[in-house]
Amino acid sequence: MDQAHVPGTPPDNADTPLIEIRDIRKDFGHVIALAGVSLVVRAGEVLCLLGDNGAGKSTLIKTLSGVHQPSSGHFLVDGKARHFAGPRDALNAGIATVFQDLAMIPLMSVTRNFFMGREPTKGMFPFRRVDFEQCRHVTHDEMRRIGIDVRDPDQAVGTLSGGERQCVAIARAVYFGAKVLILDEPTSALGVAQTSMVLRYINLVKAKGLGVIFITHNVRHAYAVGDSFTVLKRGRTLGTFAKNEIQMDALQTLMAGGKELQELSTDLNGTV
Amino acid sequence: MDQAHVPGTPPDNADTPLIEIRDIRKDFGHVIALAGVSLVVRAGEVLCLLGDNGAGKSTLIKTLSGVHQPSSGHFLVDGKARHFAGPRDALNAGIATVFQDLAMIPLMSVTRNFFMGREPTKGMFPFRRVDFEQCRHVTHDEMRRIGIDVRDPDQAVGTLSGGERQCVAIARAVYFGAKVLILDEPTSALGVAQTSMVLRYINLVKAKGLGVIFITHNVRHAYAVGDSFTVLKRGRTLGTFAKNEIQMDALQTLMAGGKELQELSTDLNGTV
Amino acid sequence: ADKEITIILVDHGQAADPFHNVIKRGAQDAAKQMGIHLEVRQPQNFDMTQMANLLTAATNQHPDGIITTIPDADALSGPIHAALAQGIPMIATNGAPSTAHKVGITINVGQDERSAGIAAGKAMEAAGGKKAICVNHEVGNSALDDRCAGFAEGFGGSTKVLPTELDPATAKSKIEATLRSDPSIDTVIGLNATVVGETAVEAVHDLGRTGKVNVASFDLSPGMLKDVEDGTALFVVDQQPYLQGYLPVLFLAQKAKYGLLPAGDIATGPSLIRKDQAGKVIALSSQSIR
Amino acid sequence: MNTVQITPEASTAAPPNAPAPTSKDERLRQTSFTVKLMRRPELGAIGGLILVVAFFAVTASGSMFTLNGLMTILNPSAQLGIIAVTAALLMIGGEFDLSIGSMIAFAGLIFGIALIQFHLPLGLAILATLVVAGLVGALNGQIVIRTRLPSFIVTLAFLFILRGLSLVGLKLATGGSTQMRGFRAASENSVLTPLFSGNAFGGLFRWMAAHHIIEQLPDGSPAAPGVPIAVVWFVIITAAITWCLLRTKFGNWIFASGGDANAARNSGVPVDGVKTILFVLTACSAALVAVLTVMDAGSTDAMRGTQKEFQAVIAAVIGGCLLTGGYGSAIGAFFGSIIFGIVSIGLSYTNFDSDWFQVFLGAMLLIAVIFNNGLRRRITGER
Amino acid sequence: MNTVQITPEASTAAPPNAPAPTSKDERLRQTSFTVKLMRRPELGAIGGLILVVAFFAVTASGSMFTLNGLMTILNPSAQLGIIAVTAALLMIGGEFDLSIGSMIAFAGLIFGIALIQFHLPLGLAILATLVVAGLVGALNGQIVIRTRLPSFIVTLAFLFILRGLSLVGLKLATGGSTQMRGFRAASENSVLTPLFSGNAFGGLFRWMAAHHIIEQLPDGSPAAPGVPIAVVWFVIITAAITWCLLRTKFGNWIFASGGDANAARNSGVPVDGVKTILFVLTACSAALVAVLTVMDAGSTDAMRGTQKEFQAVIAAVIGGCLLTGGYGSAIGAFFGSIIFGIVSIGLSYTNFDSDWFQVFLGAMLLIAVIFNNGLRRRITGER
Ligand SMILES: Nc1ncnc2c1ncn2[C@@H]1O[C@H](COP(=O)(O)OP(=O)(O)OP(=O)(O)O)[C@@H](O)[C@H]1O
Ligand SMILES: Nc1ncnc2c1ncn2[C@@H]1O[C@H](COP(=O)(O)OP(=O)(O)OP(=O)(O)O)[C@@H](O)[C@H]1O
Ligand SMILES: [Mg+2]
Ligand SMILES: [Mg+2]
Repeated sequence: MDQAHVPGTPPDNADTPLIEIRDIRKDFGHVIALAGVSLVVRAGEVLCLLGDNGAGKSTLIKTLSGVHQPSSGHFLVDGKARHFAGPRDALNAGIATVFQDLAMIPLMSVTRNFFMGREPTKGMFPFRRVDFEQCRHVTHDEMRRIGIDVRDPDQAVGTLSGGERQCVAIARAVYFGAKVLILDEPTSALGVAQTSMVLRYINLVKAKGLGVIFITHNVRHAYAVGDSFTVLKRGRTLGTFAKNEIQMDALQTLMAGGKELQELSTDLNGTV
Repeated sequence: MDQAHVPGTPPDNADTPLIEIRDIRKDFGHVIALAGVSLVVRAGEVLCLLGDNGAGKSTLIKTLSGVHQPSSGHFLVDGKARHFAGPRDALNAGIATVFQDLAMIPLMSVTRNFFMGREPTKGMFPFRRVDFEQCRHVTHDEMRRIGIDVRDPDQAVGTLSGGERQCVAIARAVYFGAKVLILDEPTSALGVAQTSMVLRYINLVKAKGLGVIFITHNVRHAYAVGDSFTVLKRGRTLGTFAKNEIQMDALQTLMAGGKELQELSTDLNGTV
Repeated sequence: ADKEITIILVDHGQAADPFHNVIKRGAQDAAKQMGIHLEVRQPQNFDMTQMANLLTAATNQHPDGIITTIPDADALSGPIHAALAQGIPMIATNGAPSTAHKVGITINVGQDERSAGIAAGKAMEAAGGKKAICVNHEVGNSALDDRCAGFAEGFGGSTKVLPTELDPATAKSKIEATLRSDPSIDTVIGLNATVVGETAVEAVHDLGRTGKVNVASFDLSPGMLKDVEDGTALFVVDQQPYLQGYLPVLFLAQKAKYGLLPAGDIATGPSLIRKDQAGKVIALSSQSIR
Repeated sequence: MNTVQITPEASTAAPPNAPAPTSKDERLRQTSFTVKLMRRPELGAIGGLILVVAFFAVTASGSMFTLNGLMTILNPSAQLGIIAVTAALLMIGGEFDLSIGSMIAFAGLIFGIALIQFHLPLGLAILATLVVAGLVGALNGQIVIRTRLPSFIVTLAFLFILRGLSLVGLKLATGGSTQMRGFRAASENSVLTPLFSGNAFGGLFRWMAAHHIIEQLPDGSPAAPGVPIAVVWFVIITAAITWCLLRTKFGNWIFASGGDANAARNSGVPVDGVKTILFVLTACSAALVAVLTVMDAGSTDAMRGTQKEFQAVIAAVIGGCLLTGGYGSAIGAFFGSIIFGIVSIGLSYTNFDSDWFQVFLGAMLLIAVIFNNGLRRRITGER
Repeated sequence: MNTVQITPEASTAAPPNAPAPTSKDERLRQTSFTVKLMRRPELGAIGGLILVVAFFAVTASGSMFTLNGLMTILNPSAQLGIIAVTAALLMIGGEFDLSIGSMIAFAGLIFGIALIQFHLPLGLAILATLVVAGLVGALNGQIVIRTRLPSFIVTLAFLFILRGLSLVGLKLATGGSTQMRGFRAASENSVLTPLFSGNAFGGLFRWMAAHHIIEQLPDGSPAAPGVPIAVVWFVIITAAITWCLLRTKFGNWIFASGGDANAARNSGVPVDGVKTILFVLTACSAALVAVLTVMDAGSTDAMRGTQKEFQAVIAAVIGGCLLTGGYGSAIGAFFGSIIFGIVSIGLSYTNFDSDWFQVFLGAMLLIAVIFNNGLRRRITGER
């Protein structure tokens, strides 16, 4: 695997993984969502998290990003055991996440959502204020870069189209950067151009030496950017594979959970 | 085009389209979301509605399903001009829709969401009641058929995974059927197996003689099931093409809005 | 060495109402002096159904006597009859004798709100009033409505009711507004000294019409008495609420101990406190005795 | 609507990796029956009730828990509870009605006018009262729906308007008084009277007293003359509403309308109709309470029902209803009303000084709700 | 946090079909400046204000709109408004505080104890009052956050508790009275007194009266002695809060916390901290109102502030705040308070029979809100 170390942002230690979890369990009341999952995220590497609907991928990354507390298991960041009390802890530890539900406030403007929680300020206390001029500028530019031409950065996020909204969340996470970037089905609602842009972003981010966790149901997308693949099924790890260990077809079969899928697929002219 | 007429459910009249709209406009305050869009949906035909993020696809189908009232334009159902005051009118006219935001109530159970608005009852007034036993059964079966094994049909929809939730909405629309089925990015959050199942559903439904509008960003999916393709861009119709008129590559280029995409695509080994 | 004597007082006024606080104070003082156990029950707002429930709850505890106010004879007659049927001695307080007799209570301590209103109205008329406003802080409370009605009757001239709320700033603004929009008003009567009476004096003062508009009030407060002493207010109508609490407890304690009970009603008011007596009352008023 | 029958073809295509349908899913933990029971929102409120009863069992005089004492507590609880359960229904449907307190006074006035001024028979007078109340409720609902204003502010306006109209109307009808009397005399001879006033099961209680099963007065009559009729109405209405909420189509629509009105509308639920019916229902329940209390007291006045709207919301929230709609239960509101009734009457059985009443009321409510909530969360594992 | 600088490489990859950035987008309709202005939530409330003023200009006596008459209306509006704007802030943040009315009485008590019993200097007494109020606010907030109960029920409990404590405390402090007096005498000599009582700009008004610019009393003093100090506070606080809401980081966090607490938390907004600060702020504003009214009236009593929590919510909702949080403005609440003040005081200037007071109050509120809302909807094209 080629770990492109851009000068200036070397990973803390190339050997210790950025994040390592072992045998994480998560219950919601009587529902067992994760029944023992392990994975490792390294700097400069894209880990694809794959699995069927309801396999527990989102629950897992919510645990990594401090939204849920694991019911049991080990959780190491930079080799040290950590406990996140909330998402803010995870953000401070350098873990930025694009959640599947995007974590946007529908009634607030695109700009305010973009900078929510990390507003740039200007002026001295008590006249310190958010630099909205700059915010609007940055938002407009970042959105254009990802392929969305927002009419008006003051438009409420609730009135954006599904794909536009998703682009705001992705652009935000990429703009603010971190040590680890977690993307939960980031391209699900995106158009063709926007999708290719996001995949490019992933490659760029990886080249900077960040760790990336990329969740997707599209095996082509996964195979295009992933360095290793962890497959979940019904709350358990099915296995982790490096890119050179597995072929796209085999991966697809794993993701769908069985060989009978092949039939379906041929049925539909191999389009899935 | 092969219009498979299943005995017993013939389309009303093979010549008049099920739905025809001409030059529909829709403004939200100062935002122009649709600037004149036309399309035709015929029985036994799958119309793919394609276009970039924010092109106006969801706005258009919300207009068709009575959620929005068009600002101007003509709207014919079975050849007659119609005005829908609300989604209930559209449902009564036989137009069933899976919205991009799914129209689910997070706090309610899967079963209650599945049958919301069309609960089967048993018993006589005043003891007429919903047949929840049957509801649970149907829900469980329909979800299994689409590829989701729900733990408990009484689980709240808000605690389902994104893909599971989307499957509830699709299974619901297909189960209750209609003359026209509208699917707004139905496969965006679905796993491999579920996606192929939904594509099969579309073929089945079409074979029954229903009209289908299918919105997607995945050109392979579109090309696999579509009979004709209408492309929107920035609120306008870019054109409508029958399947035999256009190749997949050309369609993809149209969807992405320009040839430069090719470069990007090759950049990423043709994976998009 | 026998069982402690228990008496329950059910009062329709809220615990925070200064007037009813004086009744409670009188009752508590009597209980202390007589060495008996007293419990006071008050609904949270002017609510006759809740009042009836409190009376029933009191009856259930089989006390040696129940004292009650009777703002609505119809609504309370049921529980009162039930208590009497159980042989619990009862005394009515704070209201008119006729009401008490109607529901079967033979002894009443208090004043008839209507006649108190009439007395105040007559006094204001005598002071030269032609046109009055009656400032009511709780419209719909029938005891207060009776005062206004009585006042109108005794006053003779024209009387308009001004509804306000329990907020001094709002009350003051409303009084000022009314006086300003109709300069012919020359009399203000308040149904409550703290919230209405004192603020009315201030409002008149702010308008620069002290002396031209007569102000008076029902019930006492130290501030209002000070105003009477200073001559900025005419009088306050005193019905001696302390006695309305004190006497019934005294009587019922005697009844429980020795079987003694007075034979008739006791009128505690109305009396008008004017400039000459006001000074002496202030100190007592600030201890919730007057 | 023609249901698409894709069964034969599709069933063969069922995803092959789904395990055969078994009753046990490895992704579920074993749960005991009690836990399953406690997971129902209705039952959360029982915890608070037990706590409150335990508190008073220790601090209050023994006469509180006699049969008679219980009836004294249940009567006001029921009068509050009848509006609390319909208010809970409306809250689940995503709206508020702050005008129900004033509606009690207003309906009392209408009832008085019909019964005393127009000499209508009791049944007709009650019907007239319900109809007028229902119309006001429908008006509330229509304004909320058409203007899309929050129901809080719309019904608040009606809180003032109805209260004011009651005052004006009472004065007009009685010639200047704010109290109206004579309900007892006017309703004495109706066969319907026992349905709306007095006590139910009087015969049973007399029999029990005669056989010394329950306490009797010196004259041999039972200390508790029966179950107050309001309690009977309360139980019946709670049962009916619970059935409606959990078992009927309409109940499903209520949850849907309150959970997300847009989503419900998009799924074909007639949200506006549902909400209008709920407003009518709350107004009618307030009118029923007006009739019951007026017949009970024999009089009405302009302050009747003050703050009842508030207490109804309190009871519903104690019972687990969400203010944001879409979640709650009638049984919860049922227990909430009883908790509220016990706390507010129960303190008069204790030795606490009445000055402390509000402090206790507040503290008890808070503790009961925290307890309810904590219990439910612990049991369902929700965090 | 190290910001990823992907600019050089990525800029070349900007999607090629995006048009060159122009100031005009063909997907936007032209809008006039007025429409842009009216799209601000703050300004919707002006419509209702204009309507209400127009109504009274026609029906009320001319003395209502004299300078003096306006000050009479503004004083209670300001006393309400100070808590209404902070309550609006809290509502935008997604929570309620029903205890602010009782807090006014409670803070008045604390202030009295500090000033009169402990003979603290005015400044220290006010500081002590604010600190105690702030602590109660923080307690409210912590309970809401930790138990995750709706703030409605938690602060409702404190409505009762604080009201009860005020009564008990007053009786203890005064030896049995529910009223505490002597504030004027105790604060007479402080240099801070003019900041919290009396009128501002007295000199200016006297000068204007002397030059016949404004009305004067027979003795030559101005009819309006100045601007009540509460009004000055009101304006300053509204300005500060508006600035905070629209321009600062904290303001953005308030909108986010109220719009969707989970999403905000997941984006790194310290939601719990924001809510706690807001609870402290509302409690402190109630304490400030307590100080102002106590210094104004010279006394405090156990019923102070009754129903103010309710009126504050009304004012905020008239001003366009959503009860569900995430939307609203301080300027809206500002105008809402003034509308409420004008309607409730203004009727005293008209000839309507006072029995109709509540009917008018309700109807005017409803009409004002419908008008506000309709205007905003028409202008923004929102449907
Ligand atoms: N709060 C919760 N309470 C109960 N069950 C939950 C909760 N959250 C998630 N689950 C369950 O846990 C399982 C895993 O959900 P999760 O969202 O992690 O799936 P996923 O792998 O992200 O699926 P998808 O690809 O559809 O997004 C699901 O079956 C879901 O029903
Ligand atoms: N209520 C509204 N108010 C203002 N603008 C709106 C509203 N609804 C949609 N829009 C705008 O209209 C445009 C079209 O939105 P729409 O949701 O139809 O796009 P779409 O084609 O479905 O995109 P996607 O593929 O991302 O789902 C978007 O730019 C959006 O910002
Ligand atoms: Mg997921
Ligand atoms: Mg869309």
